[in-house]
Amino acid sequence: MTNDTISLDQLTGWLTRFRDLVTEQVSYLTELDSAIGDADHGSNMTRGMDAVLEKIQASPVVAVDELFKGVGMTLVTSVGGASGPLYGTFFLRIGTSAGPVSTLDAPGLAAALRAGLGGVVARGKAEAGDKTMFDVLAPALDAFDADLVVFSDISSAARAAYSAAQAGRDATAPLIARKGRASYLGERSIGHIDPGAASTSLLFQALAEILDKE
Amino acid sequence: MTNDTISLDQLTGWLTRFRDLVTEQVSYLTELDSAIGDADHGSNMTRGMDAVLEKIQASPVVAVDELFKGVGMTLVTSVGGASGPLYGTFFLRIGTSAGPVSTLDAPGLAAALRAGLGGVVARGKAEAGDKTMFDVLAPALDAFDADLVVFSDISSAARAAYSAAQAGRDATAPLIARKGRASYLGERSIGHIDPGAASTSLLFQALAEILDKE
Amino acid sequence: MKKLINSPETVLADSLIGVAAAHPELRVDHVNRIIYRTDPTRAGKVALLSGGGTGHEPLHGGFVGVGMLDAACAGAVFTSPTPDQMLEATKVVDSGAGVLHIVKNYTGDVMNFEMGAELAAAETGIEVAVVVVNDDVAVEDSTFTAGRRGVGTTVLLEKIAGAAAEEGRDLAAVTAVARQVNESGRSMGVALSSCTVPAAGKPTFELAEGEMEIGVGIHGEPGRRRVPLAGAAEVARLLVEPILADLDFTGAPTIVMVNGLGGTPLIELYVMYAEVRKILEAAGITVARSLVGNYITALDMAGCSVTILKADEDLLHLWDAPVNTAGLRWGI
Amino acid sequence: MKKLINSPETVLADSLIGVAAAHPELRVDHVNRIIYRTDPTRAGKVALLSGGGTGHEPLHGGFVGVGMLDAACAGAVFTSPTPDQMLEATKVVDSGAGVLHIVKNYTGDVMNFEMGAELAAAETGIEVAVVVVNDDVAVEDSTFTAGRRGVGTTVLLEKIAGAAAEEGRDLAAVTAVARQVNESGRSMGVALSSCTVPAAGKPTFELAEGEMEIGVGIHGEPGRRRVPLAGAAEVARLLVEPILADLDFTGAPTIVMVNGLGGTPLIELYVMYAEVRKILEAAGITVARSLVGNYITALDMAGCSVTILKADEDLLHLWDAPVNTAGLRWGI
Ligand SMILES: Nc1ncnc2c1ncn2[C@@H]1O[C@H](COP(=O)(O)OP(=O)(O)O)[C@@H](O)[C@H]1O
Ligand SMILES: Nc1ncnc2c1ncn2[C@@H]1O[C@H](COP(=O)(O)OP(=O)(O)O)[C@@H](O)[C@H]1O
Ligand SMILES: [Mg+2]
Ligand SMILES: [Mg+2]
Ligand SMILES: [Mg+2]
Ligand SMILES: [Mg+2]
Repeated sequence: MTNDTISLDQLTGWLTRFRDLVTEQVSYLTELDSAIGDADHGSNMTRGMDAVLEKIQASPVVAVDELFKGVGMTLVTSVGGASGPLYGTFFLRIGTSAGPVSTLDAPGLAAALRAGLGGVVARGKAEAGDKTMFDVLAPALDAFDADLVVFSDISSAARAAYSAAQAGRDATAPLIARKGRASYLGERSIGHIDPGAASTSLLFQALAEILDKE
Repeated sequence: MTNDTISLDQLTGWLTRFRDLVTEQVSYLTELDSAIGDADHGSNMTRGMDAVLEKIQASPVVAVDELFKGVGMTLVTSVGGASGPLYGTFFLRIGTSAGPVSTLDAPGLAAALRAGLGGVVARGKAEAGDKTMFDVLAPALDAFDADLVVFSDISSAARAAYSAAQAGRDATAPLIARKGRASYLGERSIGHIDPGAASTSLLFQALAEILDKE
Repeated sequence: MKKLINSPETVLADSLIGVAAAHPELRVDHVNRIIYRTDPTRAGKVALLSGGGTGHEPLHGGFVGVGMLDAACAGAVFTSPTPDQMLEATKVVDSGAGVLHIVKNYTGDVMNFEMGAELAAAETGIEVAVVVVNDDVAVEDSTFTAGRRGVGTTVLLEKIAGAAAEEGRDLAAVTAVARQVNESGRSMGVALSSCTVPAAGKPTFELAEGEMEIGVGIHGEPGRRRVPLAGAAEVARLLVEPILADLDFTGAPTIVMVNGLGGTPLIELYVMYAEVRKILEAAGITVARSLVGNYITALDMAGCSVTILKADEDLLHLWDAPVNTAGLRWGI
Repeated sequence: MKKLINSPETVLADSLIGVAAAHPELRVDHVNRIIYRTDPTRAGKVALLSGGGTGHEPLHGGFVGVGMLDAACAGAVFTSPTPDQMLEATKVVDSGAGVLHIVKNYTGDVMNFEMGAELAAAETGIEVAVVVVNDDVAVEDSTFTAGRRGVGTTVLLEKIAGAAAEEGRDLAAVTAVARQVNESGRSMGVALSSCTVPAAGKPTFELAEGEMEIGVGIHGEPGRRRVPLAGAAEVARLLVEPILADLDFTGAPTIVMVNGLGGTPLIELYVMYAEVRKILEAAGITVARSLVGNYITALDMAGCSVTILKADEDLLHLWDAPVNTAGLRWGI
């Protein structure tokens, strides 16, 4: 079975699953941040995603842009740190790109995600190899697009994105951090996976899982 | 061989040996004070006795009263805490009792030590069973006197005093402290040897050893 | 983890209740987690706003008051506050003369303050100026990194810029003074232990008995290198030398701070101060003012930092001006 | 042991060098280890002298200055100073109006101050009065023990008696105020960790991860009992209830201090203060003044103490009077 679109419900499911995954992995994310940061990435992400789910449950939405603008603003106003503005801007831009629709087709989702990445870059100025969430987001979106060209299946594209995300996450380990808190460590950042890269990989895991359900 | 007197040199040797013993046992004394006090008895005693030996070496004396008044004043002005005034007064009173002599006979030493005990009591108001250095000093002096009556030998009396001192020291363990810092612990002071009792027992060990040398 | 808290989730809210109860001269907005002076900003006075993650107390909330900050936004532990907090505080403290945002140079802090300023620009006509503090010589300053962290100089900057604002200088002048302080201040820190973030529940890193971390910041993050523990004189040398190598402090009066990171007793800070002074004296550097104590901390981290500020007559005059905050108070 | 010191033997001397360097308004006698105000006691002003073992900083040296102490004698770590120090300081600070000795109730402190006063009486005509602080409700007060320890109330007493002296009250009146404070103040402390005496090199006692000591003093000594670690609300209850059971604080304004023992971050002290206030409110007790911070510490011990002082108009007036010391400063 191939899928062409992702519904508002599935997008909500994506966010819910992401919340569950960061909650499951909260200690792992904090552990990664302890090694090269300040030991708060796990609690930052769970605090933010808990707030997102609370907001979604409290005020149901009818359009994709409404959903993601709400998610983005909630993250911006509840997380703080580096991940708050970055994840927040990511979702805000997804909302703007998607527009007032109730489903997204595969190219629409691809465009929205890429707009999100653009937001992350606009905010954080990260480049490839800086050892940040960029190093997961960028290859994951490239894989999503490439898979889509070949198979025209949104689930398959999401699985491809998740694979690339995992590879991107693991590939942050040997890098010297050049952005964010880990950059203070210089060479001592080598050998550790970037915490934001790890949480972003969970974001693609959530997307792949939710689309596989159908 | 029996001995009747203790010379100024031997008295100096006593103090030197006491300094060496508290230095050897510094961790033990502090350990005891950690359990029921504030972990400074070892350093208090070594600081004081180091100052005493320095003073003795710097300004040689010709009379017993001069020696012990100097020792007492040095302890009073270099130790602080509870042990400073108590050991200080002990030696000050020994000096006063001994007078400007160059040797002490056995009864003279007994009287001087008892005057020292009187000073400790005047300062600290301790009674038998309060779990303090009194519980070593008092039985040690009683044993000294009793042995002297029987054997008329100052070395033998010192050995008897040391035996009684050790017993007195060990007998402080089951007591509830009623004086000094350990009294704050109430029943929790039970089961621990009093640090001042332990250092006072070293004082009699030093005396016995120095008199045995002849 | 051993902490006097009710739970990691409530530690910030609970502590703000305590701050409000202890300091009638402060007003706490518990919803937005902002600490204000009780009296509104005097008309015409430039307002000073700072903020950052919780865990550095007394910074910043303890520096709100006459002669220093007008408000401080509190984030979660070691996490910068959010743009909506900065927006709200900016609106409340502005008296028409503009608001200076004092931001420590961390990616999170910079981005959140930036977004707060963007929101303020979009929503209000309030003039906002920004100074980003980046004084930590432990971090290599390079265009390929996030740059140097903002640490000890932040305290001196908030005091001095606060005095300039209190004197009635305008936003441009207050900002210029703040920039001058940032450009003239350098810091370096050492940790004897890590610290425990409440939500993490265990120390951020482990240090063996005979080790210390040189070049730590104020977030319990690992530093530049781990070296064998040394005596105070040697530790002072390891902290002061990189500072002196980075900026020439001769020929001007300096303000020197030995700052405790939270878990180190005052007596040790004075021992360190004595050693720092010896080194500065030998290097021909004049110490005009001193500050020894816990001013910018990293929870319960054991260790200290040294900050040296190259001052001039104006900065000394502003330093000496009256200040009345929970964390720093004199002349008033 | 991890400490920023050169050696256990030199820690006191080194820290006094740091104090002298950091505080031009203080004069340090390094031979006798006494911290004085730089200006001699004003003619006719009663002089206040205190002192004690090192390791409780800012107490007492940090409280020397206008409106508080005239001098503080420093002993070795956790060891009271010696009689010759008290004699010397008494002679230096007396301006003819007499000297009040403020002594915390520990056998060593009491005996050494006593001998100091005896020497002063023998050598000089200086009038010396003594107040012995014994406010720790953790200790059973009985004629069969050394009595209660002097802890947190010492800080409030030094402030209030200092103001009375500064106002020009005579020795009898200043002593009466000091006694009133002691009789009206009660404290109780808790430790989450022990502390490490430099010369001992390891913690005085060990506390397991899930345990705390209730009823500790300020010398790293074990407390009354060891109980499972609890949240801030419950810890506050364990500290405040024995205090309220010991003295009736209703119907009078109180001064409340939440004091850190050295290793506990300020944020936790504010959390504790919030909980203490809730309990006092529920008990109908009026809090007129608050103090939250590290004022009387036990080296690096983690934990805190609560002190409640039943005040009246006069004590509040004296509390509010200007004070200018390294550790406590306002109004001046
Ligand atoms: N400039 C940046 N661009 C992109 N991502 C960044 C940047 N700076 C930091 N990050 C990401 O943020 C993560 C850290 O997030 P978090 O720990 O929540 O915030 P903080 O670093 O403020 O404590 C890093 O692991 C990294 O992936
Ligand atoms: N009132 C007293 N009378 C006699 N001995 C006492 C009294 N109080 C304390 N001591 C002795 O002093 C010892 C403690 O000495 P030390 O640890 O050096 O001083 P501090 O208790 O001031 O730390 C106790 O073990 C006890 O033997
Ligand atoms: Mg982080
Ligand atoms: Mg002791
Ligand atoms: Mg953070
Ligand atoms: Mg002691």
